[in-house]
Amino acid sequence: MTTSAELPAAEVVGSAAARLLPADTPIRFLDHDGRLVPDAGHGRYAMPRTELLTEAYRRMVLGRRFDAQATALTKQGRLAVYPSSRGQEACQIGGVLALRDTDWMFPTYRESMALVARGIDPVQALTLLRGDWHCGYDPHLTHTAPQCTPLGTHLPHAAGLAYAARRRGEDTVALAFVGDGGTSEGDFHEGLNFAAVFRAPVVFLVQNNRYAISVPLVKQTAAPSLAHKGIGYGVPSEQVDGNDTVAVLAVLCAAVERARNGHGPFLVEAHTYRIEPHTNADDASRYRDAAEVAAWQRRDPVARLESFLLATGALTDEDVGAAREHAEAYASQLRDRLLHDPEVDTGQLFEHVFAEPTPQLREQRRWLEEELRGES
Amino acid sequence: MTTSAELPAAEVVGSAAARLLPADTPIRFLDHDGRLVPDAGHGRYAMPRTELLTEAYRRMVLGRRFDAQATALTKQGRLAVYPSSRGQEACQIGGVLALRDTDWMFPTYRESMALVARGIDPVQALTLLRGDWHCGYDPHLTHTAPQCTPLGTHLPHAAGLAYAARRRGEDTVALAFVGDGGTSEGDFHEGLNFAAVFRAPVVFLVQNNRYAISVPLVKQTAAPSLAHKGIGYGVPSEQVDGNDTVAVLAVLCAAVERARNGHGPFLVEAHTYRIEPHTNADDASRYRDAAEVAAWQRRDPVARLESFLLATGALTDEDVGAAREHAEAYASQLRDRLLHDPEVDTGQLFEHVFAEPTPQLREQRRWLEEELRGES
Amino acid sequence: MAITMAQALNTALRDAMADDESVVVFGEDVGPLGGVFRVTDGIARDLGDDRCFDTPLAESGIVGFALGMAMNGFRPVVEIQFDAFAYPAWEQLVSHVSRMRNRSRGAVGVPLVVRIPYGGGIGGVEHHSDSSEAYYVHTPGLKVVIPATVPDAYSLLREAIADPDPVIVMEPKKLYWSKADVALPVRTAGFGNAEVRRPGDDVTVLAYGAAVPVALEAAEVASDRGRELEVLDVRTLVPFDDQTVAESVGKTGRCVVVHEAAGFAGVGAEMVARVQERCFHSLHAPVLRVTGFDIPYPPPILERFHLPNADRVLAAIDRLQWDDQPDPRWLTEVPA
Amino acid sequence: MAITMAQALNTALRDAMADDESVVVFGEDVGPLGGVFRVTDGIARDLGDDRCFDTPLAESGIVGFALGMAMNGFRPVVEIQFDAFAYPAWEQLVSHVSRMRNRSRGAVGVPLVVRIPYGGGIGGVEHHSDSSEAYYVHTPGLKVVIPATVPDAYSLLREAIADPDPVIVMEPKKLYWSKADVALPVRTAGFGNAEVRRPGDDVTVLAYGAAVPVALEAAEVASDRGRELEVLDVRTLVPFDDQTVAESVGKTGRCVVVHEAAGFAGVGAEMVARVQERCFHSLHAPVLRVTGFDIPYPPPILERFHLPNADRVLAAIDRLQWDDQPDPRWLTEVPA
Ligand SMILES: Cc1ncc(C[n+]2csc(CCOP(=O)(O)OP(=O)(O)O)c2C)c(N)n1
Ligand SMILES: Cc1ncc(C[n+]2csc(CCOP(=O)(O)OP(=O)(O)O)c2C)c(N)n1
Ligand SMILES: [Mg+2]
Ligand SMILES: [Mg+2]
Repeated sequence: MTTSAELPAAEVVGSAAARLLPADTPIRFLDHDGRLVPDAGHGRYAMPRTELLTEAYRRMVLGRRFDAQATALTKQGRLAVYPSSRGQEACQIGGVLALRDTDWMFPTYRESMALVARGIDPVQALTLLRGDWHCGYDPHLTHTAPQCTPLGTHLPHAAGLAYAARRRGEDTVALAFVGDGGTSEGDFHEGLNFAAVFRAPVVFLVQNNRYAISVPLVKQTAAPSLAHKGIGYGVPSEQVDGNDTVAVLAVLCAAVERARNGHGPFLVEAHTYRIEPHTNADDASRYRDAAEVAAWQRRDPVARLESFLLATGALTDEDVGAAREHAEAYASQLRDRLLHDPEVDTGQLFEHVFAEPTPQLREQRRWLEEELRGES
Repeated sequence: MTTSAELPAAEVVGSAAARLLPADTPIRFLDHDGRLVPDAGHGRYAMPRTELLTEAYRRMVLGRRFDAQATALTKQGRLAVYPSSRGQEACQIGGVLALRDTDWMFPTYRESMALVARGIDPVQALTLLRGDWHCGYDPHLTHTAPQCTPLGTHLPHAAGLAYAARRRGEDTVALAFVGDGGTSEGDFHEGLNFAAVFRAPVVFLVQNNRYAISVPLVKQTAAPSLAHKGIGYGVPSEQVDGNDTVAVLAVLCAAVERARNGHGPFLVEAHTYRIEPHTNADDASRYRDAAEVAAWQRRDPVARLESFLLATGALTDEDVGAAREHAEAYASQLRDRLLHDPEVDTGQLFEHVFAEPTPQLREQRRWLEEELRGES
Repeated sequence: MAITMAQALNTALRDAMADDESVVVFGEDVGPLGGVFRVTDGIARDLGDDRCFDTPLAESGIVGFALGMAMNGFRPVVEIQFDAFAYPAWEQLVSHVSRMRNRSRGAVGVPLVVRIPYGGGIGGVEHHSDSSEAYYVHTPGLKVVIPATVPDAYSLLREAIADPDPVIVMEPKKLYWSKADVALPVRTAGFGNAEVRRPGDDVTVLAYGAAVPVALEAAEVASDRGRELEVLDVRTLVPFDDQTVAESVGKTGRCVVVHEAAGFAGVGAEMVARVQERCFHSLHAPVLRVTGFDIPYPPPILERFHLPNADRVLAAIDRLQWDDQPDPRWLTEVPA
Repeated sequence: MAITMAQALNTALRDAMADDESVVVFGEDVGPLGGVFRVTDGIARDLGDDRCFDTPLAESGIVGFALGMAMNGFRPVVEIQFDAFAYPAWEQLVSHVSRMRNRSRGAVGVPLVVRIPYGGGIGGVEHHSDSSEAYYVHTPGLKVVIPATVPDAYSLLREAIADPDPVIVMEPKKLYWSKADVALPVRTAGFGNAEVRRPGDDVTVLAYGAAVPVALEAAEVASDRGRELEVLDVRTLVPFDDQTVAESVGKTGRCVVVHEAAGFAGVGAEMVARVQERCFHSLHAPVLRVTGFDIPYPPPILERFHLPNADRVLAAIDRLQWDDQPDPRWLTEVPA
């Protein structure tokens, strides 16, 4: 029998608040020009290892190039739609590098860059957006859930999957991406609450890129920050400069470590900005000024990290050149591969609805096959 | 064009947190024996007017008697089901008395006591639970929404309705009841967020009675308190001793006043206890100890207020006697009225589905009428 | 001047808002952006951003908030961005919007319109092409209307906004850019009236939304081949026009139902059931359905294999036992 | 020894959990309380509170969390407390549970069972008596099964748990306390097999769940009056057993479909559509439906007027044009 009927003591509540609330300002290591700020990491987060930062840099260069290529391919009609994450490289790659390969990632439609940064084949990563199939990679092999479109709905999945792993005694962590807009959905609430109650090792990474399509943050929430949502679930939280790769990695690594060690979920809000329109189909001039975009472009995460790493000597000009070359080669290979039309296999329509198609599905498949035979 | 793309300053965030978080301990005026506590109202809330307290007392006596009568009638098969709010009188009546008649109340199935305390005819109040119809009173005449069963779903309604009133320049406030369990639903999240973003004058009153049917609070949330959910929406919040009528009224009146003056929504968590099983159909012995119930019975809100008001002289023994007599008369009248079986009107099945029944509904109504004619 | 269906809807909103102060339009991205399909283009600017505004990204909240406003004197018209994103609002729609009037014995009406762009054929990725009308149609207390023409888009939306009850307006995405020469305002037949889009004596084809042009295309071809299809645009699924349908099938004796949604327990099943109930003795052949397969909506490159098209309608018509010899397909399922 | 359907379900859960460590049971109040219908009675105590546990009160969360576990090696069996409380989980069910396997080209299966007590007849107040099966049945990727007997309750639930795909098990509340003498474990026919509950030559009656006893009661009376009804318990709505149904109707030539849910676009419509497609030339009369009205589920004192009963089934059977004279009811709708 439970006796949870008593109120918690004041000290417990007060110290919980201190433990659970984010810092008043986003955690930052680098200023907009890539110089170390005086109070780096607010004194609470350790500077990530240099190799992690240089690796992040390389993948960000690759990621950005990939993203530009995907945008270009979309203009050429090679993708059905493409939501760019240009400007969000620190979050995309930070999210990936905070994880081990055996950890699970739960991306949204915006995380194509994170997918390729995770090593997923870029054509498989773009399957959804190419319109070829709903997901092109094997979630189990890649430890990456299919990109989620219905906003916030994947957060309970991440909680369940991470809890399942923990029940088996594995130390797997799940990292789930979600947008600022996505935090308004009921499933955000339920996902965080489930993760907290079941102490599921999940890191929730809110990429607050200031817009949900055209809707600016101020119409989305009246909260002091999105990270302040954590305390309502007993989930510790942090806000971080989302264009500062060092800060993003520092905070995410700490959060992942914490989750891995059995201390439950963590909520990170990364303040960043969506440089491109929502997707190629969007017309951002209808709802935001070019000046605003320009201001954020000056906070470019790639340039910022590059300056820092060059200044510290962790990176040389040659390294920078090599990273860019590699990215170019990657992009041109991708372009070539996407110049072919994908193969059309109508059998797939019926094949995966159930493990075994029902008699009705078999019948419908037969009808289509007959029809196609008639056509040809 | 909006320029919400900047981060808020540290001071703003820090002071917001201070403004939005609840006190570390529940606001209280009276101890369990009805004596004024030293730090009454945490120095932040004013003692409500004496007449309000004596009025609350009278309605609590009535409410409790009503509740007991409803429980008894259920045992006699006169109600389909009855969820008692015994022990929650301070919240039930506090919620009502904090409002003007023109303010709207959004009750759940548990708020029968609040309904009658609002002056709704008790037979109309019990229509749902009697199984006679889904709602027995006119929501517009009573400014009281139908009792809501799907948990949390009425919170967006309260936000919309209150926002609508405010748009017309009315100073109406809406007060919505919700349980501790209900706070886990997605609609709690969306309701609070909408209220905050639209600055809707809604007071959300969480009656944390420690259980959602059999599920204790500890399985519901890991938050330091349910009131801590407010900050995630930018909604100021407070926790209050929900068995201390003085405290409940002090906090709710302040919250209602605030909302009325255009300062937007407020979240109150009232710590209380469900003395009876979830409903008559529930077997609470399966999940909680009698000792736990007994401990909470010693914090009885009615006795507590009574002691206080007698001690301050606001209430005399005669007043107490009169209140009880009135409640007895009320209860016996209710019992008499519920001894008749409700009238059966099958036309109602079809009448209110749409303002004008469709041809199909008219046809179905005709079928039933023919069938019934054939029967008789 | 030729205008698109999207423009007709836009004008309907504007006209309704001009006529009635209590009409408000809200949802995701309907303000400055004008909606992802631009149906609310310019409305916030021209009529005020208190009349047409963006909300937080939460469909249950949108519909629940709208219900609260509808309970208190407003006539909200909310936009759901894509059909599948109405699913988070499901509980609000089924447990509240559809029931509030009934629950309150008529005291609380819900004059609320939920606009849902539905259906495929636009190359949308997952969750952007569902046809979910059957779910709403099966829910007592909801009216469900689906325009297939530009004038109907205007008129049905105006009528939906004026209606005292909640109306789900399913807007065929594929037809948003279809054009017609029409002077607005225009009023077409009211709810509960199917429209004969093309008269014919041989087969009745029942369709709605994006399936109507498909049916008309089939009718064109069939006519060349000597069979005259009577194409009925059902227009309003709830309330349903039994009379026009029965009259037509009574005349033709054959019927095919076309829609894009999965067939199993789709709206087409209801139409078949009603037709065979009412016209049993007129029918020369079973009522056939041409629908989407019973599969999740496919990705863009496969959608053309899923969507009903004129050829499939024609094939179904060929199977209507014209020589009164049972089609072997039916016999294979029936024991000897 | 006679056991109730609730007990059979309880045993099915226990047996499945004993057989397979990966089976976990969770939901609202399923732990110490044993569920409001006591279907999980004693399971947490006997099998461990990590195998059977309470969750926060949030159905979307429950189903989404279960999906996450199912993606990672578990076989969750979640309980929804009452049918209407599955609505908040709608998006998870339609957009994810039903599609995950398809989305991932078969890489991620979802061996998940959602138990939903459904239907009325138990005097439940609003939202406690919905029959929502049509919504699930129309959703590709979900299997939907409904036991009507005690052995089927055990067997269908066991099969659902063993199934590699998501299965919605709709449990007729009204039959939870129905009893039968049955030794568990028992295995009845697998998914996709309708069961002839009573043979007869004159009319096929298709029913499922709580409508099955209604149909059997009608059959009893009809037999006294000289008409033999063949009562088919459909059992699994998805996958549907076309063959048994068509065989029966091919034999009887008449068919009535019975269910409790609202008729309009209900599962009955699909059955009618399928029967008339497959058995057109065998039918002597239209296929009729006996269903709930197209109204929100009524309050307790009115529910008996809404629910299908034996009398209504018999009345429908009387209308099956036994003298091959068209029933005037059908003719009124059809033009002269
Ligand atoms: C449940 C749901 N509603 C609506 C949409 C349509 N939609 C797609 S992206 C988007 C904006 C999302 O904004 P945010 O969460 O901030 O993520 P971002 O796109 O900025 O990365 C909307 C409204 C959706 N995908 N899912
Ligand atoms: C959406 C939904 N899910 C489940 C239920 C079934 N149910 C009725 S009351 C209840 C517990 C509610 O607990 P709480 O919110 O704490 O309110 P209390 O009953 O304690 O007043 C549950 C699970 C419901 N009414 N609505
Ligand atoms: Mg965003
Ligand atoms: Mg409670």
